[in-house]
Amino acid sequence: MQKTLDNILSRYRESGGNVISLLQETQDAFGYVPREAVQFFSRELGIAASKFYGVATFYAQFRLRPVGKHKVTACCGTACHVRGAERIMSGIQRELHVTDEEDTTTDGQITVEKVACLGFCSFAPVVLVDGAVHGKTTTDAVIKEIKSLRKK
Amino acid sequence: MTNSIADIEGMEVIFIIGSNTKETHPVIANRMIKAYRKGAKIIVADPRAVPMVKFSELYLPMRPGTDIALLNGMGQVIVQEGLQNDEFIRDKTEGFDAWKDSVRDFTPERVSKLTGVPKDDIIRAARLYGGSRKAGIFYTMGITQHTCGTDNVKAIANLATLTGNIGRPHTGVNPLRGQNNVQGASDMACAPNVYPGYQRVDLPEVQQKFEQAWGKKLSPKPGLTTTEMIHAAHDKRLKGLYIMGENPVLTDPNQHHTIEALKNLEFLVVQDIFLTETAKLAQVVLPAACSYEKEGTYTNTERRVQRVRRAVNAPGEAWDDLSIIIALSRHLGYPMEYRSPELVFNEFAGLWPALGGMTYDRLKGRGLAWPCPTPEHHGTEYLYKDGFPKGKVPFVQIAFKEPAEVTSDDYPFILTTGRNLYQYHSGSMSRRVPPIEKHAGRAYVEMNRSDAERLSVADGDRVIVSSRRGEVTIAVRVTNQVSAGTLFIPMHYAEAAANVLTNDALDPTVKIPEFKVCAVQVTSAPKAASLATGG
Amino acid sequence: MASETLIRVCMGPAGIAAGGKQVIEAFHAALVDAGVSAQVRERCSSHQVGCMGLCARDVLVEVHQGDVKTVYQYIKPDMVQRIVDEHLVAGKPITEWLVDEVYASFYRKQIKVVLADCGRIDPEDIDAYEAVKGYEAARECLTNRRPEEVIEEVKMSGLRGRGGAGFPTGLKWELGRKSRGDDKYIICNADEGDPGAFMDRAVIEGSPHAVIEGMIIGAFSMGARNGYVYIRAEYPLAVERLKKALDQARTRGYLGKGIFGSAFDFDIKIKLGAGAFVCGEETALIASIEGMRGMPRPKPPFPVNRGLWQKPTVINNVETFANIPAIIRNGCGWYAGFGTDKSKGTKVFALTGKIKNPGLIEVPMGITLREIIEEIGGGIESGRPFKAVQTGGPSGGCIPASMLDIAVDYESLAKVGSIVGSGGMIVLDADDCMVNVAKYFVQFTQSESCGKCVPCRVGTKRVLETLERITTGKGKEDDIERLEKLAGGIKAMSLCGLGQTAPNPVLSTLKYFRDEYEAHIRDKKCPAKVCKGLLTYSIDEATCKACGACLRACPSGAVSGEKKKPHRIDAAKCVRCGACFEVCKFGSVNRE
Amino acid sequence: MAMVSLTINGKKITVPDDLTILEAANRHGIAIPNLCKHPQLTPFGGCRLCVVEIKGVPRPVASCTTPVNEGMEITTVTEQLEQHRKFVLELILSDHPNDCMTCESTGSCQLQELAYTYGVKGQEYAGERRTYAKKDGNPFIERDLEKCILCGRCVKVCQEIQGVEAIDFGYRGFKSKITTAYEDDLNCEFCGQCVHVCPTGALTGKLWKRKGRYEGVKETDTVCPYCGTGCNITVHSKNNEIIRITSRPWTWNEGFLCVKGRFGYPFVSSPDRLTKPLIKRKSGEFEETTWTAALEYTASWFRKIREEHGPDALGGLSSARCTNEENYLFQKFMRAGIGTNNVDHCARL
Repeated sequence: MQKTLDNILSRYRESGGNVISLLQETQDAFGYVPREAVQFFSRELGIAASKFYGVATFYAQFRLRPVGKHKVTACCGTACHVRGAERIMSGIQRELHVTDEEDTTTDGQITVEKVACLGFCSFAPVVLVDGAVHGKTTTDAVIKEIKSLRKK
Repeated sequence: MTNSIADIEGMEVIFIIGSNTKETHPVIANRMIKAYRKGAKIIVADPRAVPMVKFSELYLPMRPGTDIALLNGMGQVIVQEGLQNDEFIRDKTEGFDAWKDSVRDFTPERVSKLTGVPKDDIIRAARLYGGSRKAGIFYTMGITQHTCGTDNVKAIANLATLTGNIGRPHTGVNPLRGQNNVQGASDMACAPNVYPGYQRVDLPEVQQKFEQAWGKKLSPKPGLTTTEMIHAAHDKRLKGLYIMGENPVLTDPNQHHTIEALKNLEFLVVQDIFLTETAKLAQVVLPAACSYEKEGTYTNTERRVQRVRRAVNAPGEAWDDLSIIIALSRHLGYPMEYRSPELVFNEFAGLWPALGGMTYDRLKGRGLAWPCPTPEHHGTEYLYKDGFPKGKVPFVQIAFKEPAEVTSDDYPFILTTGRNLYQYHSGSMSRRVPPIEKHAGRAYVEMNRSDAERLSVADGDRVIVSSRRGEVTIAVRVTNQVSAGTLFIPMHYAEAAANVLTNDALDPTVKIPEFKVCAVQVTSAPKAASLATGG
Repeated sequence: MASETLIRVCMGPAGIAAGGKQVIEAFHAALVDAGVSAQVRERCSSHQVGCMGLCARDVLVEVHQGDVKTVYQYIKPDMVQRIVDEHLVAGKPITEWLVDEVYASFYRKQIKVVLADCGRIDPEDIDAYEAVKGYEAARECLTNRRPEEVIEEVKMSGLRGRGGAGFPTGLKWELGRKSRGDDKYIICNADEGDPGAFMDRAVIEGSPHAVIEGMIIGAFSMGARNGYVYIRAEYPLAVERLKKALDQARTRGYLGKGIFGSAFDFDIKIKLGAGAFVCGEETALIASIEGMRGMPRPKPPFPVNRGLWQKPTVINNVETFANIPAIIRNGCGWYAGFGTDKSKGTKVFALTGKIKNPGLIEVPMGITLREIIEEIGGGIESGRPFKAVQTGGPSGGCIPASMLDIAVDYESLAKVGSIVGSGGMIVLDADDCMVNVAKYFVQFTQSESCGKCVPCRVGTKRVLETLERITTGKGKEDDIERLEKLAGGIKAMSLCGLGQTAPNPVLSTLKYFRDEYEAHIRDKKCPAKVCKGLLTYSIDEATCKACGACLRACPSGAVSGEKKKPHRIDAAKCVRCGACFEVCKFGSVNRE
Repeated sequence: MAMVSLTINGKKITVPDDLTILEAANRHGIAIPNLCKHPQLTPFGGCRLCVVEIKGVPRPVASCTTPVNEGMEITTVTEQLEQHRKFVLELILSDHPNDCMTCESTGSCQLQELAYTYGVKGQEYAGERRTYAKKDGNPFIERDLEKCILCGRCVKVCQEIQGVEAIDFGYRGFKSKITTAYEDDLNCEFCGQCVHVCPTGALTGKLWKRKGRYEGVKETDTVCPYCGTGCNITVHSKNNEIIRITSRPWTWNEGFLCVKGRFGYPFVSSPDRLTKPLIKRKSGEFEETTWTAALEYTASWFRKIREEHGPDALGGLSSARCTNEENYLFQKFMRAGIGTNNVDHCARL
């Protein structure tokens, strides 16, 4: 971890550090924002850790807990909403025993996230499974896909 | 301080040397931070990366005890680059040319070697300070508590004089006083060579004035300073000592020596609010009132005389110090009768023109900064507006000297001491504040990460720090706040008192001990010792 | 000749999702097998652009033979062989797979300015852009015109900010030019946060150079040397294409020092948004670029005077910039020829919802809603009655069927309580509950509220709570009045546009669909049968085939039944999730 | 600096052009209600209470952030504005515990005072309140985030004045809260500046708890006994016990203190305090005695040494913690009473 952090830091030391960019790179590297990363950047750049935390909790993109091996992202944009996104989301959550807050299965395999809009509106409702787009989908179809993920 | 605290907000450059302002004068640091937010550039010169460094444009991590080299070096660069204030030098100073010659060999290269500060940073600091006409210098004991403390202060004054950064708003030479009424105690002449208002005891006309006022024949012979008194007691030349509200056992250097000295006295009376380490050695202990329990005035670091008011009554039979002195004087046969502190105030206000215009009534509200010679005068927010007391300000040639004690193979670390944010002085007050004790109740020695690794000690491990004068067992705090080779121990903790280790070598002029530099060694503490000394 | 045959396969994200990649691979294989030489190219950009809005019919495949273009729809990999065999080899197009009449009517009333190049050129190839006169406008401005002249041209075109507020673009640039300071910034807002809108994404994915060119012209006009594109991280393809485009432009010297040989220096950086709708607000966007929480600050000072890093800053959205090159090339008069008196030009909309032809469209301002929905959109997909159209997203409102003939422009939509907004247009039919729609948007704004000011932070929460009450059958008689009071207060007192417009979906539905609210509150019924809490499920014993699907689907054990015996639902255990209703293949589950 | 003329509530005033409307109004004795603005801090603009109407501007504007302009015609009180303010107060109170009966800040709470002024009870828009189970375990500052109205003053003072940045806004929307990094216990300089600027009972001193609010509380303006800065403090006492220390915003230290000044008072009531004169017996033990006995014993020793060894065999150490009056009298005692100049204090230590 330290090596990755040093690496990220080296690109920001000169410019003084943009908190969002730092967090984005950290999350790209680890899938979430580890506490140690924030403490490290805070110490090295003299940016208060509280600021990192404030930013990390403000933006929907950032996760403070590790992410599952697989990621299911349900679009909850308007077009998807009127085509039943909510039902699909709650169906997935029910199946995997996760909630909005506890969004990762206990075995750490799958994380289920909502996203405001993916821009696939004409394909609503849309769910991403590990980045692959599933348009005009149903709860059953997504669950089937998830089950096949687990077998992998 | 020549200038006021509020004045800081308008400064362009703030040069902090030998002051951990954020921890020892937090509210003054607030003003500096406000100035910083308005664009002021802050330079911090300190062996430790003190918290103000966070706000600094430039941090000069100097070796302890090399202030003169740094200051002279900055002066040299300022002259070299023509940043000096020629008009000010011509009109208001003397001795410039000789001084200029004296700093000629303080080149950035040489100063860099002496101080450990990179050459370019010395030049940058000089340009920043010298380039501004709204620049203030701030210092505390980091400057004065050296065998060369007086010279350090003069070297600072030289810089201010060189740039004319004195006698105007947002400038000045600003020592930050460490205790609530150090300024007042000095003003009131609790000093062996002067009467109140810095009027010398060895001047016949002054002596006459005070003999008249006090109705008593007075000694023309300057007395002994604190440290000299301790030495004299040790040598049994001093037989009796009256200590009011002081705890020299913890606050004086070379603790073992101090305790021996006090034990050698025939009679010691201590007047305090607690049974301090010093009071325990006394024959008589007189219970006093604390600050919240009495009336009077304090004078703060910006010379502001402010009213102190009683909020609660002293416990039990404790008396305020004024009443005790009055009663003791009566018993001694020199009655001094005052019905109130105000009458005492009026007496000394009448003896020192700088306070001549002050009365308790006028001190309501925000108080007044001296000099305030007449009832119409509004006090003096900054000094030397209308010139300097001796006419022209002299440039003083200062030679660089190494500290009295330097590192050796046996004592390879330099120890420096000071305060932390939470505790205060000997801790007799702050250590009896439960939340403070909970948060900052453990003694520690700060050690650089690389030293810790070399000695294989981890954060929280206990070590023995020893000097030629004594040793303490203490927990290590691994930090990059101190540089490699330097240690820092806060002075507050009796169980691991820094002053067991410190050197009682004195500055020859003002007799201030060299708390800030002594040589020590570090060994790891045996487990048994850890247990014995506990928390 | 075979070599003149060009096959384009839609490879936007949706194209990929529909199997575009496999379709291409199938073509390659089939062509080799058949010994036919044809060039197979990705139908470039994003799905919306690639299929010109008709991505619902993906995978679309175009076969170009000389000037003849044939378009197939709904192509799957296993259909490729037949296209090769019959069309390419035998020369007989497969008529039943061709796009139908809808394809033509979809485009008939559209006018493409912003989207002109989208789908026509390869967005990853700067030569393709230059081949359609790309960068000519910027070159012209930088080498032949003074900034003031460019500003005048833009002012005269009547172009107004396409991000939602409709502030005249030329005027904004003029203010930016007049604002004092050496360091000025120009920002392209590509943080398309409106849920249900994808116009900006389509433009960047389809023609990134047009946006860059627009920014160069804007920067030149106001005197900015630094630009940023603030773009959603959720649009990875758009980010990638934009990065490529910037690199290409830099290589050609269209960005950097001395652009087009002029004395003008300008470059653009990309900043990724991190997921906050409020960052569409200018001051929040600036805070976000600075790396801070996206909390809006009060205006004045306006960004044009004190924006990014406290320097003068002009912010325009993607579509606005994409309009600029065409305006400069064709002149302000040409552009002003489209649209209405006060709303000039064209506007891109994302037409979605219960519409037959969802997609991305560009229409002249002033076109009627009816034309968009019935002609371009092809009407309601399900055949159920059209109920309303929601425009402007969370800041907009719902326009009822009775007002279908109003013109789509800034003024007309505002008059009926909605806005043009960034261009989301969601069509709702009889199966949509308007209270639920309002609740959806308030839920959105509530969760996206930055939390800084009281009216938005607490007020929208109270609105949401009230709507939740109403939609679960706990509504009280005075709740409508309460909603109106809250909405009024929030509108008047909120700090930024997000809060000031957050009540719009509630207010407009209250205005046009008050009866639905009343039905929820008084009768405890959801007329559209959407609100879970107001529905009851039962099984029609006569038609139940006892297949057990509902029993297995029920998460709460409310369904009981044995083989060959009609199942039953225990109302006390039912959580009203509707799972049984969905899985029943025989329509035996009643929902009321 | 340029001056501009404008009217507020019909009153024509001329002010420097770098003021906000709120500052201009305050300078001319016109009060505008507000909660998030603090005179020493940059404006925030979140509470929306300070809205005013400006002629020609369609919506009410926040006076704390809007700069004055030549010719502005401003109205600070209209029925509409008062309605708006009531609305905001209703909303704030709908997410506030409203347990003033037991709140430490009752009587010194700006929110309470505004609610009182506007007659707002917080019932109209009752709904979910933020609740937090976790308590901050730091020893100095009680953080009751349920009472927090998110005015941001604490965040600003911690950043702008103290430069510590221990806290910041976290999360967003209704879930917003002021938080430390990772919601750990506060670990800062504990200056209590945040407590000082908090307009509600969200931030209070842990030492204050249940000690007294205003009934029977005496306030004494005096000077801090710690470092040489000499900050002005106000000691609140009840039944001869110090119950809290504050500093008034108009003091030269602007109401700012440090951890010692604000929270360092409990030593006063320490059981270790000396309450009677002590004399050491031959055994080495201290024994309580009377003042007369202690003073006479001391005086007799001074006399004895002076007679046997001369006055310079005696010395006095005075204290930088005592008052000017005491120091003056101490050296006068040593010089005139004893007859020696052996008198010093700890300035150098």
